[in-house]
Amino acid sequence: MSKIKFTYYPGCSSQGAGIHLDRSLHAISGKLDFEFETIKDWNCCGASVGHVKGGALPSMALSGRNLALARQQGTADVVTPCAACYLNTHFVNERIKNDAKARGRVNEALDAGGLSYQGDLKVRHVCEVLVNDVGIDAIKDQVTNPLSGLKVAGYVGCQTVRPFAQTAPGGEFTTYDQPKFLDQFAEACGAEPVPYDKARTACCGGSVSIYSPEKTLHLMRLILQEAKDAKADVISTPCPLCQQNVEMYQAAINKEFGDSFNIPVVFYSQLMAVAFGMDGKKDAALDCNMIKPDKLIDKVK
Amino acid sequence: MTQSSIPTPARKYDLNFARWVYQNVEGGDRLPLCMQCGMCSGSCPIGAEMDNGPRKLFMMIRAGMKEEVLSSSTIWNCTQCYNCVVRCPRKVPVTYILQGLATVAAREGYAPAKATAKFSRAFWRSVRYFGRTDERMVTVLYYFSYGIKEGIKRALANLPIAQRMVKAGRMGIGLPHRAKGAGDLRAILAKADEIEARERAGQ
Amino acid sequence: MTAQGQESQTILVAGGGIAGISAAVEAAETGYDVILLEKSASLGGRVAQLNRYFPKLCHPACGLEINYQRLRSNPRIRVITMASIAQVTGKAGAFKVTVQTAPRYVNARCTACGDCAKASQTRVKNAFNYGMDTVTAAYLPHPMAYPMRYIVAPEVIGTPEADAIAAACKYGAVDLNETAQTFELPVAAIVWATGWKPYDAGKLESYGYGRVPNVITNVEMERLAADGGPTGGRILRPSDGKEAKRVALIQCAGSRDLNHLPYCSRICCLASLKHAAYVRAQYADSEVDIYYIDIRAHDKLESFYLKVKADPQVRFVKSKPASIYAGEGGNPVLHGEDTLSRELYDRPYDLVVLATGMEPESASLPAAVKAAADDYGFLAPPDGGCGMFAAGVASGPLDVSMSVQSATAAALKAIQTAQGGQA
Amino acid sequence: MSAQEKKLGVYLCGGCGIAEAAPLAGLEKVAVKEFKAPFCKKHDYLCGEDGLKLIRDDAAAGTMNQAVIAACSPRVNQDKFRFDGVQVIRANLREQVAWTQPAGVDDTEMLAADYVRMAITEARKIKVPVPYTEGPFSERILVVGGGLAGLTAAREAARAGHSAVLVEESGKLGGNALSYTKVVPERPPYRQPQPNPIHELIAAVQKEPRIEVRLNARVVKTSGMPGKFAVEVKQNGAVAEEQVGAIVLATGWHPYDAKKLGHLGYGASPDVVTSLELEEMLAKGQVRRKSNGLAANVVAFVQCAGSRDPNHLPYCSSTCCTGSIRQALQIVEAAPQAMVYIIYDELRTPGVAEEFYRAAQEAGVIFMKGKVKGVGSDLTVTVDDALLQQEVPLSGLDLVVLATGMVPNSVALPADGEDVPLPERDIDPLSQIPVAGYRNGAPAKSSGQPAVTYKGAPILNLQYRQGPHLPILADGFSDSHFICFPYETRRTGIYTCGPVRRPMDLAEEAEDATGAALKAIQAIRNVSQGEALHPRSGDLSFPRIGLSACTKCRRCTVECPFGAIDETAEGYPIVNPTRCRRCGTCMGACPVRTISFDNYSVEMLTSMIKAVEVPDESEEKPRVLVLACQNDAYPALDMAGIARSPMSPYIRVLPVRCLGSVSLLCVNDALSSGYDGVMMMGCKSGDDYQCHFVRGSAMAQERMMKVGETLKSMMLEKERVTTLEVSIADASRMPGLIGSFMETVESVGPNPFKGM
Repeated sequence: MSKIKFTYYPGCSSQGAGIHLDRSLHAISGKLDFEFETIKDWNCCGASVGHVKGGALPSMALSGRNLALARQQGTADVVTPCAACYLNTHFVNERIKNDAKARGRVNEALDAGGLSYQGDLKVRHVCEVLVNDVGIDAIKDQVTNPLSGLKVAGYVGCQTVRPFAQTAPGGEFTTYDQPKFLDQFAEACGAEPVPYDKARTACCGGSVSIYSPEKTLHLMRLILQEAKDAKADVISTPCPLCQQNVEMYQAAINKEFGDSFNIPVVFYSQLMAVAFGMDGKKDAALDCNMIKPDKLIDKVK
Repeated sequence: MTQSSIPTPARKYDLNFARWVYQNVEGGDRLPLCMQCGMCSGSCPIGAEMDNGPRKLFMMIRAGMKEEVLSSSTIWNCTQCYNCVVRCPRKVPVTYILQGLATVAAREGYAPAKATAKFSRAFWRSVRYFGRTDERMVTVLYYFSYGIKEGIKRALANLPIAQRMVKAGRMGIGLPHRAKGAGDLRAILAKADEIEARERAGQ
Repeated sequence: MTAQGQESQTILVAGGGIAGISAAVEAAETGYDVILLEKSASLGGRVAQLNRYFPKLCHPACGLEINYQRLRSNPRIRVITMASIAQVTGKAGAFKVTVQTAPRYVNARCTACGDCAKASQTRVKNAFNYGMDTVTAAYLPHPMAYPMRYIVAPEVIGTPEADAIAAACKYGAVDLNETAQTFELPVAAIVWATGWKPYDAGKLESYGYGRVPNVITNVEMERLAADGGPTGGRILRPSDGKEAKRVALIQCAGSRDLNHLPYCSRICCLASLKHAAYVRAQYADSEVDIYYIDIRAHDKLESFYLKVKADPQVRFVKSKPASIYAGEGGNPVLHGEDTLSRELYDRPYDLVVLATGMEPESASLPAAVKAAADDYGFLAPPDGGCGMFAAGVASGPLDVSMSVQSATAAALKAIQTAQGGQA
Repeated sequence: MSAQEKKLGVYLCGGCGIAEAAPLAGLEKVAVKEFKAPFCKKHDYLCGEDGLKLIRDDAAAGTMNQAVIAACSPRVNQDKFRFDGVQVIRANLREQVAWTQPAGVDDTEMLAADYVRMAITEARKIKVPVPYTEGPFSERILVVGGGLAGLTAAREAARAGHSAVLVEESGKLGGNALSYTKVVPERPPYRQPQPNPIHELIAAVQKEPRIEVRLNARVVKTSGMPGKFAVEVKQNGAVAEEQVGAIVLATGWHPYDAKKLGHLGYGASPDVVTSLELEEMLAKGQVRRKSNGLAANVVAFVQCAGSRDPNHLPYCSSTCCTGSIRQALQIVEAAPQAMVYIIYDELRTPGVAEEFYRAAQEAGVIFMKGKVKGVGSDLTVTVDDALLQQEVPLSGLDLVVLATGMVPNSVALPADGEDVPLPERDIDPLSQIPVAGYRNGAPAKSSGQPAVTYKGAPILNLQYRQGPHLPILADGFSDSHFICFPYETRRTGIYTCGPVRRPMDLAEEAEDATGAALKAIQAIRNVSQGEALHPRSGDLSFPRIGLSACTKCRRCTVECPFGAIDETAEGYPIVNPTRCRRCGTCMGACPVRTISFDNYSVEMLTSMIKAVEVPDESEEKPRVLVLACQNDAYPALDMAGIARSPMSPYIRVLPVRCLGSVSLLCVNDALSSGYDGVMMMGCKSGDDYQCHFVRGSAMAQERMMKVGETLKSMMLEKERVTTLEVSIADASRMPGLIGSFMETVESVGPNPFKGM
């Protein structure tokens, strides 16, 4: 059968801090019933700080341009693996679709670049596509190397489900506080999801953690503590910024609070790549994790 | 600094400032619906870092406390977890409003020293010139926005992490990533700025 | 009078709660025939599940008893339980109502002797106690059941246990072959007294109902405090049976919220004041915190508010708590902002009670009638001449005495229609 | 049947474990041998078709017109055990014998036998009630008050075919509502002020032929009783008498006197006005300042002006929040740039009015939570802003509106009458909540509400022994005390509605008035058939007083909770039967047993008490008489049975209409005939009383205070008699209550009167 086609918006992190998400995602797409066609010459979405200097309209124009380019490539749904990219692009898309005034302003700006967009695309998050279009069972079917015994804490973070979870069609993607899709992914991969109710959708501090970590270390500490208490081998997350913050600041947290955290933080897609029996480096990109997920690496065939 | 187009209230609860916010800040149109229940401030992960919290800030807007509002630490400490947005019983888009106020405050020069503002400026420089953000560019620009000395200090402090990132292949050493069409993007953004300026002037 | 003359002067009352019962007896005692339909196995509705009424702290069973006696001694009233209305056709003065009854598996021969219960082992959730305990599969809906008749839970139908239950009845009252019935009733006027259901607290994600231990709803609190409840009237917390002495009552759990119930349910504040009184009356060293947006103690009920407020061990916190999480020792922890002090609190309690609001039971209304409801599902006051009238909470969030008021009014409007008057 | 003689039949049911508990043969012996019942039939399933047929056939054959049915509780199966021309008496052998006692034990048999004895005795003593039907009865309804409530009541009564006379004190119809430019929405989407319905209503009433409107009129005197009230109405100097069957009191409210609100700036400036004064300004179109005629564009509403203030009105006037929101919306609608503030303490927009609140916010109205510290002559309102946590001077105002509260018109104003003390409160604001460990409630300062009295003339000027006023309850409202029965006033056939009952808005007023109209119609239709009204609906009996024995002690006229009994010039009591609610308090009050009902009398009760077989001392089987309120204590005992809780076999329960109907003589008789103790179970009395006959249980307790002397004169211990307040929810407490009294009695020892 032919694969579901999506227009893919990787986002800036795909070329830096979140490179292993992008790589593993492409790897598993080969096994699952969907394929990505990347937006040619995409640009940044404005992330979560752009608005301050940029202002509302320039921020919208950023996503406007991406959407315009995506539309030139066809009518397939636009999917993105990055929480911030999903949030901004989805938001702007809805505005252009539903708010004539906004549509006019954005297009006036786009016109300066010879582009236009009328809001007839759908913007979705990769995880939501995996839950609702691909389906958990389809993922199960691909598992040749079950991650049995691997304890996984499913850390969703914020922007993957807030504020737009309830705009997504059904599945585990309609809840703001306790979405279970990461647990479902882990289970499908033969791993063992651990109880993680408190931190599941807690905040890692987002961009504040980048420029004022002193304000947010305690947040990341909660996220790590619950994982530790639940004896998790790895934390699995869909969000590049969460992955980076929660991984990168463990040393600082240990220093600040006298803890001894050393918990690997991986992307769900890395788990899948390994469970699908694919290459640990080339496909699962496990070499990109600063804290090596040894238990997971051991599983690599 | 251009002459501010924002009205300055003459007395407590003079509504001219509040009404300006309603009309000019993203999501401001729903601000009047706030019933001061405290759900937003309570939902904020780093509410302790905020002087007022969104709930009280919104009351201050009604009270016309322009100076206090635009220099409030509340608008600079939003982590954008969107808990307040999805929980607000009056569907007030709190996060968006705080972002909008931050933009205004930055433009009005209330926040030259605010980390977010600096970071955002660095970020935008990267975006404008390369179309994409490159952690290296952003962080370097950000650090040095504090001045050479402070910049070097901060850069060194974070060197270990940077090195590990490089080692992990998550931070390249080549040229910055760029969108080929960065040119047309710059034109688009310039136009967007122009439109906003025009609209502000239209007030 | 309708053109072809009055087919019937009978008034149909849909719903056997306090509003429906009141409408029925008031109309019957004014000289009209009434058919009273109830969807469940017994009359009484939500008030039968209440421990006490505010502000007198008297027992709902007391007024219910009087009304039951009025019903039983009045030959003009016909009560049909297990019945719902599938369809309404015709017009004022000449309605045809299609009624569906669900099987009860126990017929009118039942004497309520209880032998069937003795023959039943399977235990099913006790709906009367909001599922906080269980009953045998053959059970009396509650001690104030009307009719005083047992029911067999569908769960055991078709099992040997069901046969044992049937065999145990000396009076041949258990009829396992009972099936759903559909029949038509000609009536002149209809009073909709379909009442309410508690809003699903599970939808209040950040409050962790069902996930965080010892977070319950206000209707569950009524049962916890009631003699006939799962704890025999002692306010003990579900997780470990510990005495609940530090209790938080959270107002507007669903109400006044555009994501849930946009309207104010009116009764929750007063019910919570009552719950504070329950706890204080049970434990001298108890402390109750009431979290609120506005305390809505309308009219003379203000004095009930003052009365509770005068107790130094009851504290009022103007704050809509943001979230509840599980703390040490099974204590739910409230997190939020005190809007009068700006304090960000994390407070552990033995028990947290969510004052969930009232949601109209409009699901049970036929499509044609639903159309007349407002966006919330309440039946707005009808324009004259339609021959259908809402009573009690079906018409809006009301307290008991307002419900009876509206039921009495609805009875007169129905009578006017039945007489062929304008109404 | 009164004329024809009784044909008694006794029917014993063996079902539900009765036969196992007490063999029917033995009970049959009691009925036939001992009590000479003409016949006694046994059946193992009396409420089943064949069982019922058994009784129906006897009735049809004319061999029986009085059936003693010894089976389940009288609370159940009335519908099944209903036979034309047959008077049914029940003996409760199931809930209170078979289900609480061990089977096949002597004590159980004795208990069952005694209940059969009591029932047969009741049958012998009871008469078939002859109802009071002396007409003529009027179908007409008097409505007092021509505001929205009164107009609605009159119109709704007329629509149901009853004529009405509407008496309005002023020169025009409409009352306060007449001044409203618009009203709070009662229909979806509940966002915009709606047109005032009052004008349409007035027109409808004026063209309704069944309604007679009397303007500039007042009721000067009301005598008679439901079904036949004689009301003197004074209009333009002339007094005319109206015959009416029932009365609806809809005298409404008047605004709290703003002159008492100096602390909120009233009087300090012409630009401080009340809600009603603002309404007049709104009526003129754009709102202009009284001081200088300029448009008022900056307006502050001060909520709870007088309401919720211990120094003024202790209660919440309910309508001010939505009222101010409505007025604010009208101001903003007229002048979109206007700045309008509503300063509140608790914002009360219950139900769908929450949407009205949101609509006002969206229109730009600002809501400030805080207390007003003062209003300066320059109109600066100093607010203790609770949410900004600072004191805020609200300056630059053009207008300050005081949302003054509602004061009920429970008495005729201007006050030209005497002080009216409040006879009862429904809930006493001064009382405290019960708290574990404290006998009299929480150790807290009381809510500090002053006990109010009302100056003013009676509105109906009732010619009742108990005074000219309709009883006024807490906070000065003429409300019902009962949550389940909001229309129950203390004066039968007279119903209040609208804000005289409770602060309420127009929508609720209309509904309330419609309900009151129904109650009035219901009263008329029932009393004309001689039938009692709630709570003993349909009872055909009424008190008969044997004047020959009357000592003119006046207890009956004083104690009747409903003022049903007046006094002749000579001081003899005269009963107004249709005012009576059949509680029997008068019967219990009468020291010479000369008051009785056809179906209920002291003689009947005492005979039933004496019918019980009291074993002599040697058997060591004490007997305790339990006199239980039919509505609460008795059901509680039944429910203890349903729960199968074991109960002492030595009690003999006698249900009474109300503890108020119990005469001290019943207690004497019980003790003199050898009972070892007497328990009296009635409802809660006092401020939050639960007695459905208002004062019954309180009266009983008062009387029983005197029981001490009686006991002393009989040389008996006072411990032998106790009065308890029990509720219908006390089923689980019952065995304990009875058990501990049993212990007391046994410790006191057997009654020396046994076997005398």
